[in-house]
Amino acid sequence: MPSTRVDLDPGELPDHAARLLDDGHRLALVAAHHDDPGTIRVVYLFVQGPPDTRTELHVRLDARTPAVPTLARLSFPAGRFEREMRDLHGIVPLDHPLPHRLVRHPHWPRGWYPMRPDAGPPPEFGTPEGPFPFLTVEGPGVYEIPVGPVHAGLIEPGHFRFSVVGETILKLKARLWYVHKGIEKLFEGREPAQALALTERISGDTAVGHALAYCLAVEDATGVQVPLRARRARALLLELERVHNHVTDLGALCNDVGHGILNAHAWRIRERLLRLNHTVTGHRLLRGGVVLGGANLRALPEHAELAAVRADIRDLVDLALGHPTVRDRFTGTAILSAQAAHDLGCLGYVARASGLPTDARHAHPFHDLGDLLTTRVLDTGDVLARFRIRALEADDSLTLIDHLTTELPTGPRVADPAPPPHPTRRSGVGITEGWRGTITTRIELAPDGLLSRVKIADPSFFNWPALPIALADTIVPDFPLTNKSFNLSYAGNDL
Amino acid sequence: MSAIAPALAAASALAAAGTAAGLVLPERARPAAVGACTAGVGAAGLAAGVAALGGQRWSASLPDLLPLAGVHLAVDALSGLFIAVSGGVIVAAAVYGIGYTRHGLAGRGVQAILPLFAWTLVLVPAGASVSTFLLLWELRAASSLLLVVAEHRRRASVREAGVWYAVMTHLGLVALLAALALFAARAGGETFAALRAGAGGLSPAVRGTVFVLALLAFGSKAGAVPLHAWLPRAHPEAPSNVSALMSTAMVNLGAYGVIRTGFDLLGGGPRWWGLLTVALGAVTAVYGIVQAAVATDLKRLLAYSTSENLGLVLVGVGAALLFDAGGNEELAALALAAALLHVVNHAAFKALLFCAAGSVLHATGTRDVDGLGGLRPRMPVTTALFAVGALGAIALPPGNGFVSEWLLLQALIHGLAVPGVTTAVMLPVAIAAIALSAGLAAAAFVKALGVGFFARPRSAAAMRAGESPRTMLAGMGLCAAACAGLALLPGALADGLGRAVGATGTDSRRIIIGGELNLQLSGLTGRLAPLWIAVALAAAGPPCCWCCARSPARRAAARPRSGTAVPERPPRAWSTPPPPSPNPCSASSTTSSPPNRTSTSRPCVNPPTWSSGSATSAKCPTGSSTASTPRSCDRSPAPDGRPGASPTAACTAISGTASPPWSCCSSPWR
Amino acid sequence: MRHVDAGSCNGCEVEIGGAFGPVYDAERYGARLVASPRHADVLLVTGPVTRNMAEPLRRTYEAAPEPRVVVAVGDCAINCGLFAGAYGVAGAVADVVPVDLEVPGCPPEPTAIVEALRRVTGR
Amino acid sequence: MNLTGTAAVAAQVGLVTAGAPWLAGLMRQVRARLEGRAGPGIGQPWRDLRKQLRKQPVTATGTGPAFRTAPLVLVATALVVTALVPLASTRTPVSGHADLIVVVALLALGTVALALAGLDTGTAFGGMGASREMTVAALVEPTLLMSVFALSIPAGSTNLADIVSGAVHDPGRLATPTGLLAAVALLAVTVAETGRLPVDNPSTHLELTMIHEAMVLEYSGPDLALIELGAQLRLTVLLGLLAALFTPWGITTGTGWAALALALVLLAAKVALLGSVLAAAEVFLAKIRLFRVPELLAGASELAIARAGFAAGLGWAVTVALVLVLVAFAALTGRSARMLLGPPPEPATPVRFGASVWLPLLAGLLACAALGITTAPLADLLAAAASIGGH
Repeated sequence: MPSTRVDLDPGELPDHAARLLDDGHRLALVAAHHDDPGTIRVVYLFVQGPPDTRTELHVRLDARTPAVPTLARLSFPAGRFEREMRDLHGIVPLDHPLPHRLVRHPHWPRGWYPMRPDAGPPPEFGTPEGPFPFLTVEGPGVYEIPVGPVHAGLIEPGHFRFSVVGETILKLKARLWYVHKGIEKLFEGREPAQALALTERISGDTAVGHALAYCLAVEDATGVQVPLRARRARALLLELERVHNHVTDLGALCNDVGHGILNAHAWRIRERLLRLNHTVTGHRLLRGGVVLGGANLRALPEHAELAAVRADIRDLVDLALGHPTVRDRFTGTAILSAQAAHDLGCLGYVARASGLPTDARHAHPFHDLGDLLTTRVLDTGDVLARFRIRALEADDSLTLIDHLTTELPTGPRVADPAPPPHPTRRSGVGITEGWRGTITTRIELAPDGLLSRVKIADPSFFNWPALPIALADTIVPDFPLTNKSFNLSYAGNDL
Repeated sequence: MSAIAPALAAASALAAAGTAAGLVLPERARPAAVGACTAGVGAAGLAAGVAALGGQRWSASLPDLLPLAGVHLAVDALSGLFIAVSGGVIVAAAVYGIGYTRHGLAGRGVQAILPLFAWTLVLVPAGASVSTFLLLWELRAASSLLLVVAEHRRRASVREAGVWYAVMTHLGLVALLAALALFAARAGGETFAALRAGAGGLSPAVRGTVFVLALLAFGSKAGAVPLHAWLPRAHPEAPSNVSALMSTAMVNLGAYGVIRTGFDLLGGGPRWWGLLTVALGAVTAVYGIVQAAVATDLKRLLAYSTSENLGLVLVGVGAALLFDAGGNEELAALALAAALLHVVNHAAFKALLFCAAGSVLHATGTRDVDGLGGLRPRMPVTTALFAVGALGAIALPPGNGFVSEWLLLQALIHGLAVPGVTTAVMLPVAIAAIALSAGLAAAAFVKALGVGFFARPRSAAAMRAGESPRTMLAGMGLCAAACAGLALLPGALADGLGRAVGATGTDSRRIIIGGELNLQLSGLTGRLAPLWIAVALAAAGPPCCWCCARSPARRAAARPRSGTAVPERPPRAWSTPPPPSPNPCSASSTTSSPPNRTSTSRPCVNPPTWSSGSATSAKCPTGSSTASTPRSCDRSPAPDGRPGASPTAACTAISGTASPPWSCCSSPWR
Repeated sequence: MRHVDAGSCNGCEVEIGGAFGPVYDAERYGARLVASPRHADVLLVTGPVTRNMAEPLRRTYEAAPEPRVVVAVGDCAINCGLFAGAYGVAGAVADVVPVDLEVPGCPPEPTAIVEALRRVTGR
Repeated sequence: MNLTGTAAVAAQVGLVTAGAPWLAGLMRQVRARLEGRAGPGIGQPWRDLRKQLRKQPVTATGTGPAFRTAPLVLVATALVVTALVPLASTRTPVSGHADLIVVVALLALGTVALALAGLDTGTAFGGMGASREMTVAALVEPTLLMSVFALSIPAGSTNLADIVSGAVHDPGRLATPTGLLAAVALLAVTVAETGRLPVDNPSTHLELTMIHEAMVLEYSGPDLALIELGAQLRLTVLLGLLAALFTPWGITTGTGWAALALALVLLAAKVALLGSVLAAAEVFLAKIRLFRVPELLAGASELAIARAGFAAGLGWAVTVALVLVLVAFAALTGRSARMLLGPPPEPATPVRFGASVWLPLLAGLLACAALGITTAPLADLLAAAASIGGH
């Protein structure tokens, strides 16, 4: 599905963007490109669906003084994309309401923008733990609790600074980007096929999601048509990944309220699913399943196995919701209102638990699932809603897998990759519904077929600001439960 | 010849000398001289009290001194106990006062009145006629009022506290005057002896009225709930040595009054007297300690703790009245002995706590616990002394508070043997109240000690704190010694308590057998050996650290490795990075956000410029607001009317700028 | 046992979680995740050490009392794996803290992790 | 100074000190087995303690004596309580001093010392843990003392030795409702005091949810070993106390050596059984929200009804209802108190109740207690009923 391209100069950008946002478009990503030494081209990708429409606004800037009027007041995610672009490319958003660093921590060298072609090797890093401008909340009885970045248990690094009175959280500031490795820079100049392995390691538990988005983008750029069987195999892999991640979260949520036995059972079911993944693609995290132009399945899951897993999951959910203490801990904890979710541009189950029906399988389908696809939406927006939405989605995914397995012919190599791509267009966009939410990837190919730019927007990038909002007047002991109910990816957000 | 008379005479002479010294001497020498004289008054009082407790009795009447009524003084074991307690506390407070009043409080007025106030505290229990008692009572009230308002020039709140104090004490005086006048009129005589004689002839209605009025008057002085309002206001504002005196000696007089009128003069009464007193005491105890648990002003916390402890004393007295009405003399004696022992214990540890709070105020200039912190390294001796006082206040074994609370609980538990529905219902409620107040006292004092003294300083004042002068430490040392003595050897007091209880007219067979090591309840089964408990704790400790010291790793660590000093690691586990800003994130954690203050929190958060469209956002939201102020910026639509495009609701919570965007750090876009 | 994610893509976390789960049950051999580095003897470090996580890793290492063991889990921890050369990566785990045991694999199987833990606990 | 008495105390302290880690190991093993895990084996706590003793102590800067002495106070108070409580025999040299109030106070002293140490570290978690621990302790104390009161009535004294020997001679004495309630109260207190589910989750890693564990985050090496030993000792002693009070069979009141040995064996068996039952029950419990803990120690539903009433604007109706409740309560206590506690009529011959009388009473009581904690089967019915109401 090619995207319509509109070339603008910086002045016209705000009005054009405002019109697109009015028509119901969503800002999917903002990417800066250094085509030639003199100019920097910024691409604003707006998407809407169904029907699947994509609009790219291309703005050319002078490389010496790159500046672009801010869209922060029109769309909140735009503000964060602009801050990230400022940190990595040096493009200054004019009149930005919150001109602070987002990606680079204080000890990163000044004036050095890593994504610029002429950036060169990183100069000397300062002493860490410089003054991060945490907003200190004063007042009688208010005290601060710093947590992280190294946590007990198996949690990725992030620093949370709470301002608390008694036990009620007044304000939470999350400081992320601890695992920022600069992956987008690694893509430049690589063969598309060779870069596939890197996309599978952006966020380990979303290997299929990111790989699929990347492959769709490359196929969009090179005009490769993926056969029906491969598309079915890809849909199958996507749902398999969704199931095993949801099961883990169901168990982890029960564990965070002290009900350890359900977590033990959840891990038993997950282990069964990981071994199923291994039989299907040869890797426990489904790596190597999605390849450019097709999919690579070694075997298909049996229906008996799927039925057994479905029964186990339903038992787990009934046990959890039947336990009065567990249900009481979930109900009414950390409510994210629909309005706040809409304003922040939340995606995935976080949005669907607060009443927003966003689903890329419906809006930007790469394979028509027909009436089998039911997008589940709940409206209470509390931890209970996020728990139940995962249970429902896991169940639906198992139904989809059942259906897809019957349609796919048996045999070891189910869908061989299509003929080698021949470059017709120089850029492509891939949108897919990972298990955490909509993943958008935009790539650009150099004339020699190598990758010149890859921009990835993980749903966690949109959902992270929603966590402090949901924590309004929640008590401190409920924060770990809320954080696990969101279960946002740090690696996907930090890139 | 009894030693009481010369002792009291010496006390009066020294008081006069002290007052004179206060008026005459130059400012520099005045605190030392007045301190010495007041200490003398205290010592004399202590001598008189101990002599009275030893069994000696003394009475005198000077008809010509006070026109019409004349002055009648009498000292028996009961008043002896209170005189001894007052004397002891005066000695400690006087020694403490020398260092405390050196700067700012060395004014002529304050120094002159202090010995007078001490003198009245010693003499009030000796009053033996209505007019003498009332005269001394009013003299004490007036002198303490003048001392409370000593620092009114420095703080406006002192004046307000002074007004509260004056009004409440004089309301109490009116009630007392009415009670004693009615009693004297009906009993046909003015001296306490006449009152005792005439008490039998009073109609129950009159006896009831006299008792209730007396209970109200003395209850208000003891900080009982309905009339306690002055205590948490006056004590914190008074200079610390005065508030130490007030919170121990003066408040005890309230308890003395209730015992004197209830038992001695009226000779006991119907069952409902006891119930009323127990109920009043229980409610006071629980209310006082709940307020103390949430108070963040150190001296206000101690004042509420005083009202709690006096509540416990009233419960003991009430229980004694109840048992007396039920005809069970032995239990009544036990309950009264428990109440009197608690009076002594409370005086000891409360004086120590107030003096320690005073030296903290002296060193840091602030009483707010949230603003303190980090005083242990800066004021080690004061912290240790405060800890000893706190140990006594939370009524746990090695402390002295535990002994009297144990005795009180024994009395109440054994009280169930007394038949009757009311005792069967009232005693469990009283026990629950005592237990709850003990639990909450533990929470309050852990907060005071932990948040106030430990961890790191949370304000510049706490940073600058230094150890207090030697005289103050000496004063506190005396109290600490008294606490330790009472904690380990309560048995020594046993026979003194027996005589004091006997003086109130109840059968005083030896209710407590005071072996030098432990407390034995005669006739009832119950033994407590605080000394043995302390010895056992001390004995159990060392073997544990021996078995760790022996472990190889510790020896390995003892040898400094490659130049690093003995491994004092860098600050704390990484899971809590050391706060960068000098004003470290405070570790204060009040158990619950204080309910009694108007605005639980009014964080001064500047709404960021996201919502620049709406000009309503003031720089710092004023007025009381709920805890989630930062999200209160209104959800005004974006400037050009598009609904919800710019999520103002979301704005503040995410990352509000501390101030206008460019000024917070030199140039954010580095 | 204390887990430090020094830049991992959270694939290794999935497998370490599996290792401590009921199926592979590392606790059977006495390995238990504890609440504070002070209680820990072993640091499980995953992922290439990013520039932002170098200092936290160093401090966690110093907060753990002697004798302590550092286990580098996954290829990224051993040699930065596919992220070698990225501008945000400061180096492998061995460049920041002394490593005692390495568990190769991307991500290593839970059985491999449990095997490594058994060699640490000696059971 | 009878020899067997001293031997009893020494054996008792030795057994409890050695047995505490085994008990903790047993409880963890039971829980692991129920969760389908193999579990580290019963001896793991001892291995942990031995390892911690050999590790090097690392203390945070700025901590004072409170931080260093807290482990010693915790273990010392636990050891003294172990010596005092008549777990094996009631005729020991110290049984005269074994006053239940002293035992309760000593345990509270351990908690206070640990809370002060938590505050002394100056970390946010230490402060939070300390404030939560003291709040729970402040509510545990009245419950504990009320159960002490209930237990001391039949024995006429708070001395543990008398209570236990009384119970040994007349086991029926504690089967009364007050005895049962005291048992439930003591069990709830044991759970709250030693930081087990549903009050606190000992095996959690989430610092923000901890109560007991948060205070000891800064300890390492031998200090940590002492803290863990102390916590295990307290759990063992409390369970031993429960066993001694409510299942006193086997505790010797004489001075026979054989009886003493039997008592020790029975003590170990009883405590092990009680511990594993507690661990098994824990598997099916979850950690209730922090502010529910007080409600666990006090009834919850009335408060909710009143709150709903006021919230629905029916303030006047609720106040009237509350007043009526007060009147009813006063009348009820007045009548029943006179019946139960009033002076006995002269020609009263003691009436022996058959099982048919107190069994239904007991069942009703158990049902109330169960409903107080969990309404598992009724949850859906209640929800359905509410939904029928169309809210």
